[in-house]
Amino acid sequence: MLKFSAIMLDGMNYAAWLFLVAVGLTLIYGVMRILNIAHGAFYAIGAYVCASALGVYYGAGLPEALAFLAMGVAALVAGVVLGLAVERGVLRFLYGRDEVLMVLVTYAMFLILEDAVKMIWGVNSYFVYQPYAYFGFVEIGGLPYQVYDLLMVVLAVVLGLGLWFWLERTRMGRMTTAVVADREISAAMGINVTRIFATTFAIGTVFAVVGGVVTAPKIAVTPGIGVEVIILAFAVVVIGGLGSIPGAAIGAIFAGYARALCVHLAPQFDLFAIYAVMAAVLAVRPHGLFAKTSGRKI
Amino acid sequence: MSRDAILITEGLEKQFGGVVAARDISVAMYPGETLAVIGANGAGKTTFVNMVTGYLKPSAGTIRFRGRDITGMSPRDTARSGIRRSFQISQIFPQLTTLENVIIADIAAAESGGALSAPALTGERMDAARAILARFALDGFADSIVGTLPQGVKKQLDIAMAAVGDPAVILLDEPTSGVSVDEKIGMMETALAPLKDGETTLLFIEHDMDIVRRFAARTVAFYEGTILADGPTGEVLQNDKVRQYVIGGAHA
Amino acid sequence: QDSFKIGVPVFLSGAAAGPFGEPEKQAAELLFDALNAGEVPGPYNTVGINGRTIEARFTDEASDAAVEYRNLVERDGVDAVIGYTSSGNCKTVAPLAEELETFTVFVDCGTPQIFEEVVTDPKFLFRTGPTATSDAVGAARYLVDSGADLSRVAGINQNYAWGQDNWRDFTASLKALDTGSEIVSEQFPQLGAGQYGAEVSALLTSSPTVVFNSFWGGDLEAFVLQSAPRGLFARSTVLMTCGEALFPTITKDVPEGAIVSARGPFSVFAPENELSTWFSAAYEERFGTMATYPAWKMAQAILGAKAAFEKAGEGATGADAAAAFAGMEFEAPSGTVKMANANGHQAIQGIGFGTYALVDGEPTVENVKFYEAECTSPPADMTAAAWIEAGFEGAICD
Amino acid sequence: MKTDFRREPVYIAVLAVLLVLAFFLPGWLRFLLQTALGGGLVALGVVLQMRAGLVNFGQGLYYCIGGYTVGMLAAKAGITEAAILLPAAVIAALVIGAVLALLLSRYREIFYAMLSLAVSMILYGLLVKAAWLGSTDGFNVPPVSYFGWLPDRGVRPDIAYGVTAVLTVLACFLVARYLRSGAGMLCEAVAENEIRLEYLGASPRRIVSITIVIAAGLSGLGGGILAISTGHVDPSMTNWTTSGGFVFVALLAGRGSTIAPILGFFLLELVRTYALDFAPNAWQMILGAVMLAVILLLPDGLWSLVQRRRKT
Amino acid sequence: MLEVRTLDVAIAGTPILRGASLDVPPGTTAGLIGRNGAGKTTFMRAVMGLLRPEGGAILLDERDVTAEPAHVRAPMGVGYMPEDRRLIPEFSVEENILLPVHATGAGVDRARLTMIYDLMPEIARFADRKALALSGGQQKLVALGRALIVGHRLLLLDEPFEGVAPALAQRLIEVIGGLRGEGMSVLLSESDHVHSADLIDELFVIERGEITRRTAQAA
Ligand SMILES: Nc1ncnc2c1ncn2[C@@H]1O[C@H](COP(=O)(O)OP(=O)(O)OP(=O)(O)O)[C@@H](O)[C@H]1O
Ligand SMILES: Nc1ncnc2c1ncn2[C@@H]1O[C@H](COP(=O)(O)OP(=O)(O)OP(=O)(O)O)[C@@H](O)[C@H]1O
Ligand SMILES: [Mg+2]
Ligand SMILES: [Mg+2]
Repeated sequence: MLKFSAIMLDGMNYAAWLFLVAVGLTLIYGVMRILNIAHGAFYAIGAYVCASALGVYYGAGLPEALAFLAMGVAALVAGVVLGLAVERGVLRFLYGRDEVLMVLVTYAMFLILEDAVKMIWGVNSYFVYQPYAYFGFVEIGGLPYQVYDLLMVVLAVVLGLGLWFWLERTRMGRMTTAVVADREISAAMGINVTRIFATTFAIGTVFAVVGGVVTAPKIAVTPGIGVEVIILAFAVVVIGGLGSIPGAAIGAIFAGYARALCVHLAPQFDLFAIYAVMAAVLAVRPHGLFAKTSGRKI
Repeated sequence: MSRDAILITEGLEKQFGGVVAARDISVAMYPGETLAVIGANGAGKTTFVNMVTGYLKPSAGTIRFRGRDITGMSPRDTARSGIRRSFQISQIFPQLTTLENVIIADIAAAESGGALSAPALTGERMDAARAILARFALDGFADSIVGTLPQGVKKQLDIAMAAVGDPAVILLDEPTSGVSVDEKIGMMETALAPLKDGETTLLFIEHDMDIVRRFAARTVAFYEGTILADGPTGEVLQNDKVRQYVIGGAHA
Repeated sequence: QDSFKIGVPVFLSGAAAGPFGEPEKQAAELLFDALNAGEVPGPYNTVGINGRTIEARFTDEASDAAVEYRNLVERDGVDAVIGYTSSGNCKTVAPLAEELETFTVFVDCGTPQIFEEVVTDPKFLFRTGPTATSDAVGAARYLVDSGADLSRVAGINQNYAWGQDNWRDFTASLKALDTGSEIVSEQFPQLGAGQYGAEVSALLTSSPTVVFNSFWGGDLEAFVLQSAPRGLFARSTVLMTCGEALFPTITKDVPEGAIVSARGPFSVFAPENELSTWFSAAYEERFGTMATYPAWKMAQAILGAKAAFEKAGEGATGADAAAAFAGMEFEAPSGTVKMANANGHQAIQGIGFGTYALVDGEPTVENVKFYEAECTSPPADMTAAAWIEAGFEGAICD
Repeated sequence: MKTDFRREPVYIAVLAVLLVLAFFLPGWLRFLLQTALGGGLVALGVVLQMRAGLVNFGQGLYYCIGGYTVGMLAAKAGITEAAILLPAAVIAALVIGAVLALLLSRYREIFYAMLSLAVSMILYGLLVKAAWLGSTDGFNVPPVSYFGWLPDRGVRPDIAYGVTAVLTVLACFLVARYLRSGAGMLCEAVAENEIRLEYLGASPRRIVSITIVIAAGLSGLGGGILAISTGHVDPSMTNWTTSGGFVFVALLAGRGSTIAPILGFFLLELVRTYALDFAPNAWQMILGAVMLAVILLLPDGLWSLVQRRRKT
Repeated sequence: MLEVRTLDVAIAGTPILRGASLDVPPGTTAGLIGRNGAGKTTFMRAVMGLLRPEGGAILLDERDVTAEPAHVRAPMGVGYMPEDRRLIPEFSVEENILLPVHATGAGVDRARLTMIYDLMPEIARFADRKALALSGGQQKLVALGRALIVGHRLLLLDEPFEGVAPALAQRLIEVIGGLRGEGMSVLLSESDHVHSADLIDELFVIERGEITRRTAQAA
């Protein structure tokens, strides 16, 4: 029984984290058809920015409760600046090129950013554990659980719903769908494609950065944290169906619970559980769970 | 007609959700004849061709080719058994040259999957491909990348590819749409003449009644998924319902 | 006279760069500069190596090991290679060192296989640090000796060779010591996973009395940050073989009482002598942080090489030095290092364990117990696994 | 013409001459070339699939299978004869390739990439768990004999290089033959318009399967060569970063010739080595910048330089 | 309304339009006639800003839009119907028609939508079906509807009657003719003006990328 509630909680917690780090990836792919490997670097930068920002914040002796506000601001600023810099600085010159080529472009960006991070922050770890400890823990069915982790689930749900609402229910979202389907005709119909791309990329980047920012207080912020994340995020997004926000949520839940089940019941399979889930899902539904129907061809 | 039909459909039906795209479509095609299909937009003409060539599986009804039931066969198998088609939106290999397009058609027709080690680009095959291009008056474009060619040329190439391997039945979906008016007749002539050399049975979908009159002895008119009229072209085009729903009063 | 070129492959990128690459590189820089200036305390107070100034060539270990090793030797013509942290890289490089006949010292890489399987008849290859076997054996002994309740034991180790070997040796050691422990949970999260919520839950729900952990680097820190607030350390005795690395990083967040080691007589477990005092002071002064055990291991590898080349005499080739080095004993900040195993190519050293404590805000260890090399390392003629299996046959402990 | 590979023998002859000349390169450089030849074969396998519009982000799978087959036979079963090991590596990869082709040939575009990645990562997970194979550390491969002759340490590298070079050229020849065949020519058609191809009577799945299997065999050979060259195999061979490198080389090189990815891989390794030498702290950045520059400036890959020259 | 001066456009290095000039005064319907490959589509696309001209100028309502991005045209009341339809497959028919309205942020003009549905009752019938399911000709109608909804000032119709059944084509011609009364300008391309002879005030013939003016009567 204790084990069961632990699995439920752990799965949910891990799923929330996976969703946060993956949703930006699926958004950018969905709109721009760019499978953005640099997403991992954005995540890492988010973690570093959080570490630095909180370092300065606490250094100035400001109240601990408002540190979360500082984290939010840092995420927003860093995400927008970084996203726009990459999109305006590099990607826009490559629009319309092959999807695979874009993967490699972002891979190159990833390598460059990784070393840039190393140059800015060095190779030593950064720690900002105060926010993680701030809320303390609660016992759920005898299992102590960090409140911060539970709040992360709330954050994932709120941000996910917000993004979904933006995409499905707002004019901007509809325009985005049109741009996905046909960039050129969308422009001819009066959509400012450049702005949609820049906005989407910035939002996607903000999500990656948010992922890093909220994770930073739990971990040692070190070089290499981005590599692990990117491949997990890929798996999540592919399970759910590339480009679908609800898909990313379902993918995250699948992967999160697969991991939780493994950890509790068969720890030796942890490493490839997520790939096995991905392979199994793709074998049954070749385009992921929430894949979009493609148009009539002839 | 005295001869046995080569292709017969009986009571074909196709529904997409609530939309009935075809209902009780029974048509017989006879060897060597040329048949036009006309109809309003969305009448089910393309759906009919899609069913015959195996792209869509009919919800009901049967399709018989040379007496054999081919209902539900895959496009590949219908193609291999001798039914070929061209497309409303030309289906070609856009990044390749015109010559390569035809060569590929030839390899696919000759070896299905392609042999593994024998060189495919034999002199013989090159000559054959060039001959096909010449037959369809495409030789001027042999080395152009197909994607950059005008619509009309793409259409013609699409037909040329369908004709590779001398199939028994060819179905052309709007072969002249996108082709300029003064070229339409010329194009139909270049496209059909080589096909008519043999015993090829030909069906084409068309919106231009001049073309229909000129090239088809028999016409089938579709409306809302059903056959409105089927008979000699002259009669069908005079049919009141056909005039009302398809051709329109003034233009006929 | 031309300089003495040393190739130094250490991690400059990736997750191991911070915890290993950086201290190793810094220690190497410190020693090379001090040696060139003749400032290292005796017996190393002569300039450079055999009077030749040392010139370092650092390369990133996180690249193709075989290719980079050849580049160092064949392209750059180094006189010696001192480095390597990853066991996988060591395995790749070991036969190459013999093939290219180049004096090579492995600084770290825990796997005992190097001389047990990969190069069984070494000539040019040395390892100046102890293998990981002593970590696990020492850990088991310390737990028993400190009277910990070993009835329910859990392990959380990284899912790769290092973590798996550590856990295997540790559980085998428990068996050899006849503790009658029940293994209640074995967690193997992926290297660099960073998120241990589920693992911690699994550990908590299996209510272990002892938790064994061989994490290093960011994983170790993340594990402590995520498990301590949830009370894992309060509910169980947690032992971290690489725990000393936490001292300069998350000083305040390591729960007091956690059992730590420095994987040998390094850092807080180092003996007091002139070399160790000089090293830790000079390191801290130059880099503003305490020297963690990888720095100590690098220092001792370099000093070992110097001792070997100088024993072989002026103008010594790599082969001469290698011959001189085999079976040698040399002084290091960690005390006297005996090249005792693998025909004198593998060092054996003791290991200390203790509990973490903060005294006046300074991290330190209490309840220290030190095991001599002969107690935690297999004898020269036995493999680690067989030795543990045989109940530490021939071990000399006091 | 994209599908015309009739000039291929000339290019392969050029490659052969280059490889003979390279025999006299300094040891480290020749070794770099030798490992690059193994990797180049894998990249060539990626290129073959790319011609059919498929990007394999898990080609390292077969590379790893080739390497481990050689490694396990040599180190665990005591068979150290290259004339057995290398064919075994190829066959093992071919068999796995054939089995996976049944599944993978149904997938296209990014889904093919992701599924192949997943499969290769499953193998990675399995190998990491296999303590008897050294887990992440992998294990070492003893020196091999050639038709019963075990060369001395002194000439071993020369022989290994010679064998690698000969096998590479041979593999290129076989691939060129395949490229000129019907199945090879139809790949381009699969990438461009499967519906048309089906309607011409050909089976895209069959063509894709053949490609997958051939690419697997090549990669198996590459892995086998690497195992013999470096004397070490480990699971990183099937990690996605390794596969990503192959994809990069494939794109960088372009698909104009069998020798392009082989030379491309060597170039990449050179860039990597010199970047490491020049800036050990920022070599990834240099590598990334070079990648970006190539993508921006040479959209059709390096081989387009050769082709452009030919056209003008 | 539309004035194009000596437009030069090249695709992949090949010059396609050479000094093409044309003007469509307010309230007139102009035909751009040319054989396959003459450059009609290229011209339309250049006017829409989908291709960058190498020389010349494009003026809409006296405003020089040559260097402006494509999306500024729709808010100026320009409706475009591409030759190859280009609907958004996952949108419903009505969403497709309303796309430019949503894009420009203008409120939905119900009256105009009703007008379009009246004009083409067949699309009203399948207004809530997804565009991806439609037949070729049906898509063409939707694309026309989409152009009409924003095209208050200028309509650019690229081969609008191609693939449309004759009965329907006739009706469309009548309606487009009726738009003249509202002061709208229309430029429609065709390979021949058989369909639109009665409709056209001004006739331009394009040949190998060069445009010459004919009077409608003379042609
Ligand atoms: N991507 C391209 N690369 C090179 N040439 C191109 C490209 N696209 C079009 N062309 C050429 O530009 C010329 C004009 O094409 P365009 O489509 O404008 O003609 P059109 O008059 O609309 O013909 P159609 O009646 O077939 O629609 C044609 O000769 C065509 O081959
Ligand atoms: N895949 C599909 N899903 C749903 N409905 C479809 C599908 N394909 C066709 N339809 C519907 O079936 C009907 C017939 O379509 P079809 O394409 O056969 O028309 P058509 O006669 O070829 O018209 P056109 O002259 O415009 O090409 C149309 O109403 C169309 O919307
Ligand atoms: Mg149709
Ligand atoms: Mg056109």
